[in-house]
Amino acid sequence: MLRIRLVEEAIAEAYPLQEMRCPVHLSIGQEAVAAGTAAAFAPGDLAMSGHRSHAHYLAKGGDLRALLAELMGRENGCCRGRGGSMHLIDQSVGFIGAVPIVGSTIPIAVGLAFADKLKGIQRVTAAFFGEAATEEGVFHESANFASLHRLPVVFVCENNLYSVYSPMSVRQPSHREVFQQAQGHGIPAEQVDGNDPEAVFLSAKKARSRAASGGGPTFIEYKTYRWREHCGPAFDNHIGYRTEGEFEAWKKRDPIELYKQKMIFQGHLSSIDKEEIRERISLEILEALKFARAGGIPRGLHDFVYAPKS
Amino acid sequence: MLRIRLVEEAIAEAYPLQEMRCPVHLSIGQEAVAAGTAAAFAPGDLAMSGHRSHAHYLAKGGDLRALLAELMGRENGCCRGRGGSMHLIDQSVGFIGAVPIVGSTIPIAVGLAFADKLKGIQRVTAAFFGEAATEEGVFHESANFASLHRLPVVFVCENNLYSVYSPMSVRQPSHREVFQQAQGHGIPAEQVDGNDPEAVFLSAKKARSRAASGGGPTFIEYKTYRWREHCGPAFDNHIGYRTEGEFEAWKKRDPIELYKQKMIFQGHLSSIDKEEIRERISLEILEALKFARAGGIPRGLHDFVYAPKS
Amino acid sequence: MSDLTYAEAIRDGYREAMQKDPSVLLIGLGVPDPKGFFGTTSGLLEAFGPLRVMDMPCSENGMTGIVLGASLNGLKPVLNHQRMDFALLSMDQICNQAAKWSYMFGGKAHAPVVFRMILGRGWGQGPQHSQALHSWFAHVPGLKVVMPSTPHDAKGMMIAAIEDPNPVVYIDHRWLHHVRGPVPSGHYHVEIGPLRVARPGKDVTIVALSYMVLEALEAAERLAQDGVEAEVLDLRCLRPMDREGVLRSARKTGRLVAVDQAWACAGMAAEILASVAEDSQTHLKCSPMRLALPDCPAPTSPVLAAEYYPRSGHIAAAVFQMLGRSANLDEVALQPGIEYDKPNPAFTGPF
Amino acid sequence: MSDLTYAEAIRDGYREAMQKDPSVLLIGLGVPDPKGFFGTTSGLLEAFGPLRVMDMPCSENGMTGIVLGASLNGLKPVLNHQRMDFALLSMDQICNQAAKWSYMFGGKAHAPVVFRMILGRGWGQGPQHSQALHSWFAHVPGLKVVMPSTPHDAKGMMIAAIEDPNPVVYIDHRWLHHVRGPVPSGHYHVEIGPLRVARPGKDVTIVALSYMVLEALEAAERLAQDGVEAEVLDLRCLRPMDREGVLRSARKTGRLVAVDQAWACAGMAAEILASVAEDSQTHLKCSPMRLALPDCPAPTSPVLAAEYYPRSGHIAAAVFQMLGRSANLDEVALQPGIEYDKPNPAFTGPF
Ligand SMILES: Cc1ncc(C[n+]2csc(CCOP(=O)(O)OP(=O)(O)O)c2C)c(N)n1
Ligand SMILES: Cc1ncc(C[n+]2csc(CCOP(=O)(O)OP(=O)(O)O)c2C)c(N)n1
Ligand SMILES: [Mg+2]
Ligand SMILES: [Mg+2]
Repeated sequence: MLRIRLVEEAIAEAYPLQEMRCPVHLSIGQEAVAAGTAAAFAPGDLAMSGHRSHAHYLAKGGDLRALLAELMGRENGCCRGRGGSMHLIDQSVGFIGAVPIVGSTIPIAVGLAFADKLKGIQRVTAAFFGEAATEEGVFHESANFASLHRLPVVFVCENNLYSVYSPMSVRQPSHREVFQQAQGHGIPAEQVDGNDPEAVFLSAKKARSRAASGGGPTFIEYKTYRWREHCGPAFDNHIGYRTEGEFEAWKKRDPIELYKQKMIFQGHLSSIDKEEIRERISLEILEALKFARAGGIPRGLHDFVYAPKS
Repeated sequence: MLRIRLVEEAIAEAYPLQEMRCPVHLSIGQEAVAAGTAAAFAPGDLAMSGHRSHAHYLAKGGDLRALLAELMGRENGCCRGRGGSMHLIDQSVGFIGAVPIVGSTIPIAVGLAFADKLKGIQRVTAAFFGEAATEEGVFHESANFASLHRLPVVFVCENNLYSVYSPMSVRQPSHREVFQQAQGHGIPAEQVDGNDPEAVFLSAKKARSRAASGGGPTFIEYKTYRWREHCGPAFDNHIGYRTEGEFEAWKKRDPIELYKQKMIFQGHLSSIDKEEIRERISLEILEALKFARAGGIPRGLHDFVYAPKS
Repeated sequence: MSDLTYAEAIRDGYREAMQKDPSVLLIGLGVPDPKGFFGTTSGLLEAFGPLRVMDMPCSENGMTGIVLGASLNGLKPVLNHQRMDFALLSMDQICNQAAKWSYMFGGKAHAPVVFRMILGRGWGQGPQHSQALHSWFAHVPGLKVVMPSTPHDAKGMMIAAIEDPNPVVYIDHRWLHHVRGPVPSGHYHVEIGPLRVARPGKDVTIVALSYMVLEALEAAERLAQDGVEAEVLDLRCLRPMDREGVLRSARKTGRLVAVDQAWACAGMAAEILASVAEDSQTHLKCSPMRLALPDCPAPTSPVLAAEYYPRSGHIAAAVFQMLGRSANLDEVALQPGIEYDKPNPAFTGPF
Repeated sequence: MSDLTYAEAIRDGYREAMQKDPSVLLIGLGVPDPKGFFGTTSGLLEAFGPLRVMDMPCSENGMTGIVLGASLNGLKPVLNHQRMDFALLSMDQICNQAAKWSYMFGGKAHAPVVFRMILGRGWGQGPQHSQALHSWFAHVPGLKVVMPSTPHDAKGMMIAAIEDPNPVVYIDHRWLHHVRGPVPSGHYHVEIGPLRVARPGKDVTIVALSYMVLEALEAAERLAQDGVEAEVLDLRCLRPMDREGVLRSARKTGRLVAVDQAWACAGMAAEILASVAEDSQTHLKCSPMRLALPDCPAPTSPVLAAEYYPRSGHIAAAVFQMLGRSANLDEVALQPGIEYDKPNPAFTGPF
């Protein structure tokens, strides 16, 4: 969690330097979902995400250096600079891809699970998306198919209350919860505190074992909150689509602070280790930024349009 | 009901003459849904349908002569011959249109209700579709929006167990019912015997008053059965996608036969009236066929692509 | 080598590819149906079982994403649409996702998936069951697009499409399904790229697509009666498109007609004319012509539908006009009539 | 007459249409947002209230059907997409339904609806946020398609589109939003059809679309320095397309260049070349040229993105080449560089 937080903050800090010339959707405030689910899933499992995917990519073990290099459009980026922040991939750790068309990776993730089931591969796929993605019909088409074939997939929905500047009230009926849509497809679903990494871990663990044991898909709605602007490095509570008060209330429930306190209280963590961890991560980030800046400029506009002749 | 049945049978009979050179999706066996809902709705209400729309068009009061003329591709058809069986319209009675892309009229019907609500017009819209249309994401997008804005629309789903030759088992999970998908959107929904016109009437009446009184949408799943082939005039139980036994069991529950017996038993109908009614309808159909055959051949390939300059 | 219908040739293509590679999977609405998806899948369910010849929910966009995902995870799926019109629901998955998968991830992954779409026509298919929007797909880099016109190519290109590491849009015209022709037995590829010279000639180049190749050949017959030797090119592949092949022929004959059963504006006929026009080495003796659909949706009424489609007579008439020959147009141009709304006399509808 | 940005001009067009007709409704993701949908809706929520300036769920296909239905029931909705790429989810409702509504029902009903789509470019918009697929819509009868390039036309065409009884696809390029120009006050139409002669000339005809008109005018400036008088045509409407206007100019200059920020294959540049080629009255002095996007998706990396887009220098260079003038290409062609991935120096990202 802390690592994700520090990476995102480093990106926010570096962004004004204009080296990262692409949209960035930061996960600050929502780290517990990525961290908790990653801990619950196996390294061999697969994952896909959408526009806000840095946290999912990192939690799954995605290469930090390749992430930052990609944001800088360098040849050593995870997409060789062709994709940018909105297109992340690291197949070596099972992160199969993220794209910014809302909802569009959901069926693709279900397709991964479909192939695993047909081939008898024991593996679970996690599909990460925001609550607005459930407004796309393709989510429902994917849920129906996953339910029909009892596919080993877990639908991980981060409900941060907004789609860009649009609150839930203009997008979804208030008289039903997001997760209930999945129940309509016969999929076990629940709502969980997305700022409590342990609650996230436990619910994800349950869902994963259901999937792994042939029990089919699960849908989990994690309630959480995005701290900064939808796209970009800044805070934007002042522009009027949400209140400073709402933000402050959620900030008090900072997943990292809460968890840290708990660990210290339980004696798992001393403030000394804490500092050590921080420093280790900061160092790693500095080196990753160096790596990224040292990356070559992409050449070959027409490369990769098609697979090389085999 | 009887009128719909006799019209559809007349079409089936005439079809081999090759005058009706277009796909026809007959409603024989499913008449009770169209008849029962039509009785429950007001003449001023609106309706839309899909590929299997003859019954809905007729029950809403659509012009029989214009229907048959359209099937024959004549200038006096309801679409001036441009549409054929899969594109029916009679705005004079509030039948706003039917098109054969599965599910595609559902959002359009919701849009009619949306406009009525915005303009404060007291009117309810009925969207007719088959159970396979709930597999299209656009159904869910439409349901979410109707639920969000509490729109005066009733979703009328005829579950006849098949989509062309495909049974439910290859399309939807058996561990949830079709209507439960609507509940996931916070929409009141129920399953009703679609071969019992009175049950259809009562459920539709309830749904209509809910919509009319600002209570928002309702989804009703009517269980029913298509007697003949998906598209065309023949019976096709022999080709193997369903059993003769299944067909026979449903045929015993012929909505028209059942209702007739009941009426006679209750003394509302004597076998004499019965014959009279039959003859009256048959005569009407004969005249409509004459009207259709007398229709002119459409000219002007390029007419109607755009609205006339106003 | 055996004599098969186009539909049987597709089925054989499927069978060869499925026998060779267990990761090949057929899916689509009605793919395992009793009528064998217009005869193009007959017997395959029995041969390969329900896990490789699958039906699906009526969810075009979702299923397109699902087969894309499966193709990223070791399978080679073929998604079958009974009409191209239905695939409009899945343009995001086909063009935003599948077409760009390799490029946007810097070549780290590829999507070996086939999107098969059937073009409807006649017998009241009308505005929403007979669209031919192949130029849309040809417009998009990252896709390959094929439209075979012979049983030989139908099989060889299907196998090539399935075994191609890239997403391929495979388009077959409903009116070709009953056409017979020689088909090699066994496994073979028809390369995705080169066009086919369907008939050599020296007076005029007629570039045609899909079913229109048959109309063009019929026109060439008619023209030959008056001593006009038309060269008929079966474009066969829209992306990549064999521009060199078109130019070679156009340079030889100096005259060009493009025939496409699709709308003209920004269609493939436009691309063919533009490709020749912009080539500084090619000089035509007269203005090239496009024979395409009238600029309106497909009407349902058989009489209007018959007027709607360009036929061999119109092609012949166009060529005569180009040559300044006062051929009697009424004589060459077939009269429109309702019998023109069906592929063959045996057909009694509905599709 | 006042000096406004293109974005302000669209907003004024909205305001005029909404003031005149209470049935006009704006809807789309973020339409009432604090930033005024890139400034094109600023102040309208306050002026017309939340029932006429509406947000919506993230359901492009469903919402397209819903506004279509509303347009059949007395409203005149404008559905706004922040990127054209998102509209790919709604091709069924736009092209199967709205485009055919009048025709398939024999003219019994019409759909006065506007689908507005913004074209993204630069600052890492990349493969899925910068597609320009306007030729797809131009291909489809039943739609009207406009791409204004000036604030004057942006307003007048928006009003004309909203008041048109047919479905209109209105396309505005993100890089035009900040461009200033004179805009008449009050209510006026710019007719959907005729092209605009952006700059008269006699030596070469440059037909450009949307933002590319600005690049073409810059190129014309450069050409003028060497005494070459280029006529720049702002096509402005793709459907209906003003073919006569293009032919008139091409006949006069005898040279043709089509400039489109879109893929070449079966694109609008192809349509322009084909329309001129097939006209027997028009004879060009040399082969016409297409300046379009390279045949690959849009890369995100700013360096590649800068190479990706044709700019004024490339247009000028192409014309010199056409004239056989040995102009120093390096000198006229702007060097690619990362600064070319943003519309104006003030911009610091993200979009
Ligand atoms: C199909 C589509 N429609 C609209 C957009 C524009 N868009 C980008 S991110 C976003 C917000 C999505 O909200 P949510 O799914 O809740 O994710 P969050 O940003 O809150 O994490 C939208 C609407 C898009 N990228 N794709
Ligand atoms: C989007 C789309 N996909 C596929 C089809 C082909 N098709 C025509 S009717 C039909 C069956 C639909 O089944 P259902 O909705 O249950 O209606 P029913 O025919 O049973 O009355 C299908 C799949 C279509 N017309 N549109
Ligand atoms: Mg959100
Ligand atoms: Mg059904």
